[in-house]
Amino acid sequence: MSGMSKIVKTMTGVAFPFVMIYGLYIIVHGHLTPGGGFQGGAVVASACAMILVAFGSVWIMKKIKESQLSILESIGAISFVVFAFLGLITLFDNNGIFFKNVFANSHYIFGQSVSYGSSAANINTAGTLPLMNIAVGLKVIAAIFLIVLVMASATNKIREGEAE
Amino acid sequence: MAFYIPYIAVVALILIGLYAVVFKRNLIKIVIGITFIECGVNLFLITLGYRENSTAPIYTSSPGGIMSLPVPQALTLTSIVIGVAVLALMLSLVVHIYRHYKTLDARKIIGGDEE
Amino acid sequence: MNEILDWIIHHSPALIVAVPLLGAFLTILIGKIGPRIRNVFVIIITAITSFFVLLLANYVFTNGIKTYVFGGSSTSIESSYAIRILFEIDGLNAFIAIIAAILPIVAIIYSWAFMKEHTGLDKYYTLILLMTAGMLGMILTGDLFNFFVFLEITSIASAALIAFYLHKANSVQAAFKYIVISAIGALFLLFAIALFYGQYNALNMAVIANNISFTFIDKIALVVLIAALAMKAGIVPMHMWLPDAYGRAPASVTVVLIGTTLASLYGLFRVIFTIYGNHLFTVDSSQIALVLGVLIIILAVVTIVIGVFMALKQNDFKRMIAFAAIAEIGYMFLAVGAALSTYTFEGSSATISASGQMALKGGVFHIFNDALDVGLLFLVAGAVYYAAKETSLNKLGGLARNMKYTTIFFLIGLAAVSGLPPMNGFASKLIIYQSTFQINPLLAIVAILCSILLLATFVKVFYSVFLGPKLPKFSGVKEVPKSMLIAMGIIACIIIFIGLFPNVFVENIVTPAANALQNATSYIGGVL
Amino acid sequence: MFEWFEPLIKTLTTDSGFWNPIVWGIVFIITFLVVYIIRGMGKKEYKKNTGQTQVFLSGNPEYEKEKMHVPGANVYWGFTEALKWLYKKFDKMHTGNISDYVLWFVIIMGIFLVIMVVI
Repeated sequence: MSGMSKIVKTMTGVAFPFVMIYGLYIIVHGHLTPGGGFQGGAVVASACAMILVAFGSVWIMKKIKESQLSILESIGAISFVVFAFLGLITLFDNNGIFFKNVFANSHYIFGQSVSYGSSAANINTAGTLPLMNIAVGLKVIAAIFLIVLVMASATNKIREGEAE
Repeated sequence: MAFYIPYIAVVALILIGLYAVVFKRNLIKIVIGITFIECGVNLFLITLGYRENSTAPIYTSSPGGIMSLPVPQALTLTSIVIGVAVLALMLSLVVHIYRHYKTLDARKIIGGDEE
Repeated sequence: MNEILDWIIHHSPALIVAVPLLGAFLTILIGKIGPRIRNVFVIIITAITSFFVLLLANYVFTNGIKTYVFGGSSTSIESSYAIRILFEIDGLNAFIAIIAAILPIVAIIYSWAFMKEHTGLDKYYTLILLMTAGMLGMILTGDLFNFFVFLEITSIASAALIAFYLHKANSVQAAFKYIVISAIGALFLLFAIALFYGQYNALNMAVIANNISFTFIDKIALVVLIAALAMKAGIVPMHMWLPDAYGRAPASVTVVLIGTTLASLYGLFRVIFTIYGNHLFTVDSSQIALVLGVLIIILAVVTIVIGVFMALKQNDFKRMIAFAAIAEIGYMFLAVGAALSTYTFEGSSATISASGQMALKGGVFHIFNDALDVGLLFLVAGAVYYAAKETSLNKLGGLARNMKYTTIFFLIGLAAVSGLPPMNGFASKLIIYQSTFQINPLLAIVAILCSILLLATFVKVFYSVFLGPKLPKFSGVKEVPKSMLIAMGIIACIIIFIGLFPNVFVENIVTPAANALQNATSYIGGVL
Repeated sequence: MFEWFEPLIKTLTTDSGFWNPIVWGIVFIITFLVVYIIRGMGKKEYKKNTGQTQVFLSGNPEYEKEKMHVPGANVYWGFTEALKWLYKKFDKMHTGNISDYVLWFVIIMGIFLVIMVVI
């Protein structure tokens, strides 16, 4: 796929950061507002797809390789499973449970307790959940972008094959 | 009566999807039919989650009354995520089928003995 | 040491699914280092998983039901708040999990040499591990929605693996058919789950089984579940995807695919005997059990007959074994249907007759034997393909002169799959014949006749592939590499062991599984 | 000392019969020995490197190896020919078209639904 006109490219450049930031916001605030890893990841990936459509798959394949994306994807998946494994951290005693939320109310990362009653949402709560959201978000961004990229380049190859 | 409209839509979506899968010959249309069935099932799940005059289950400042359990939404979301993966896989297989057979007619893509 | 073991057993339901999942994603990173390290890593991961499965199975067979709740500490649930994800393992799960743990490790050892020439092996191993995780998750889970999710994971991974030979048109179309069939089956499964959720506000199998009252909606759900899961298990006339998928996939993938098919069959048994079991067999509705049993028997007989007759006609090695595999699935289904039709209602609860119980044992036993026998035959077919680059029976011939060990393994598989003594297939088929003869002699006659035809089918394969004069075009054929022989050897050893000592196996492993199948009340009691 | 061996050799009893591979194996070995002894009593007329080792087809010359081997499709030709009417029906069923696969699923679901609703 080759790129589109200059107007489209410019406007994509303007819109891209906003879409990106919005997607990242949805990922990070997954435990407070509707949304989460998948939804935010899909938004970010759609921003990447927008770049793909505007600038063409040939241009983008020079910037980023499939193998890099697939490593990113597996890092996301690994970190999700590792966060689940962290629940087992209390070794040799039966209190540890797979997927247990070890960071909640622990005063470490995302570890503050939620105050009772209606109040402004505190992002520094919910323990493992935001971390898992981020991991899922990473995986979804990489995976959906990879799918779109591979399909775009595949159509390119088919077109070349027909021209021969 | 209005309460039943979503269920009618569910049945209609599933039947339309099945019709497309069974009677349409184009592979892309078959894929679309499967997406229709998926939409119908997702709509069904969402409809089941509705409770009249209920509030969101945020416990800290609940106004009281019944709350609706957000489980169906979670199920639907999971189902959508899986649907995306299946759709991507099916479409990429269709791309490969087109490469081999140069057609998307389901009647012509029937396999057969190894060449 | 004991503490560590106890800890592992306590957490094994989670670890069995999580370890292959983690391994799957680590494989991509480790694949960057080198192929040899990656292969060793994958073998270690599957070996650890199998070890956990064996530990868990041992625990379940001695101590009874084990439950594991994700993210929560109490193992029981209150009926009004049944939304947590819960793994519940009784005799049946543990039994099927053993099969599902043996098959991937064999497949991975086999593919060390079998897949060596291909590229993209990082993804191949990732997908096989994902399939393993999905399969084991399907088997161990106690939650219906979770079952659906794992079913989809398994289907997606296996569809991608069936299309591994992307340069062959037939593999790609087989993969497409498989994913369409899986998607439709899984979506109807989800529809049935939604019907349950709408009625009982629960997704947990035990809670649904406890509350079920067999309303009209439950009947619809039962029909949809039976149809969808039977399609995934390859019951005639919804079996057509199976020869395509089994025949076109790489042999190592096919072995794992057998496991996924059996996992679907397990789901079917779980639905009929546990979810509906409590109502079907404790309330006076033995008529429904009878009708259900007769329907299943009809499907099973059709499955056996069509599977065998189609197998006899095929001229492609792997496609023929695939049809034989369909017939074998029919035997399990026949035994279960026969058992279901013998429910009689006395007092407050229904009981299954003695011959029905025996049939159930035979059917459950045959699940294990079928996986091993058909798996071994597929591995042999893969070995023949590896050595001669040919699967058509019309072109092969005289391979026994060059491939001695493969021929011996094929003979073992032939004897086992067609139920010749002293292989394992004979023991389970004998139980099925004798028990179905007492329920209805016609069933036993059909079963025995089709078994003879199955033998005839494989004699044809034996003649046209391994016997005959030494063909000049196969003069350069050599015995397959060691890793493939080891993989076939492992299965052959298990087959012969079960064949020689069937009673140990039946008493210690099959009987708890068959009892768990009948005992829906204890499954419910494990959670509530 | 051999207590561990005891459960292994137990007989598998079904409710109307039994099966013990060990007994079967012993019988098999004895039969094999008897057959082997009887076979040993025969005359040894076979001579190497003579006309006896050559292929004999009623005096006709030997074909090429490829033609000598009966391919898989021709094995059980009579069986498939006799049951042609059945195989025609089976072939009609296995179209290979994905739509038909799904149609069978719908049909089976419909039949089951009708039967279940009637009861």
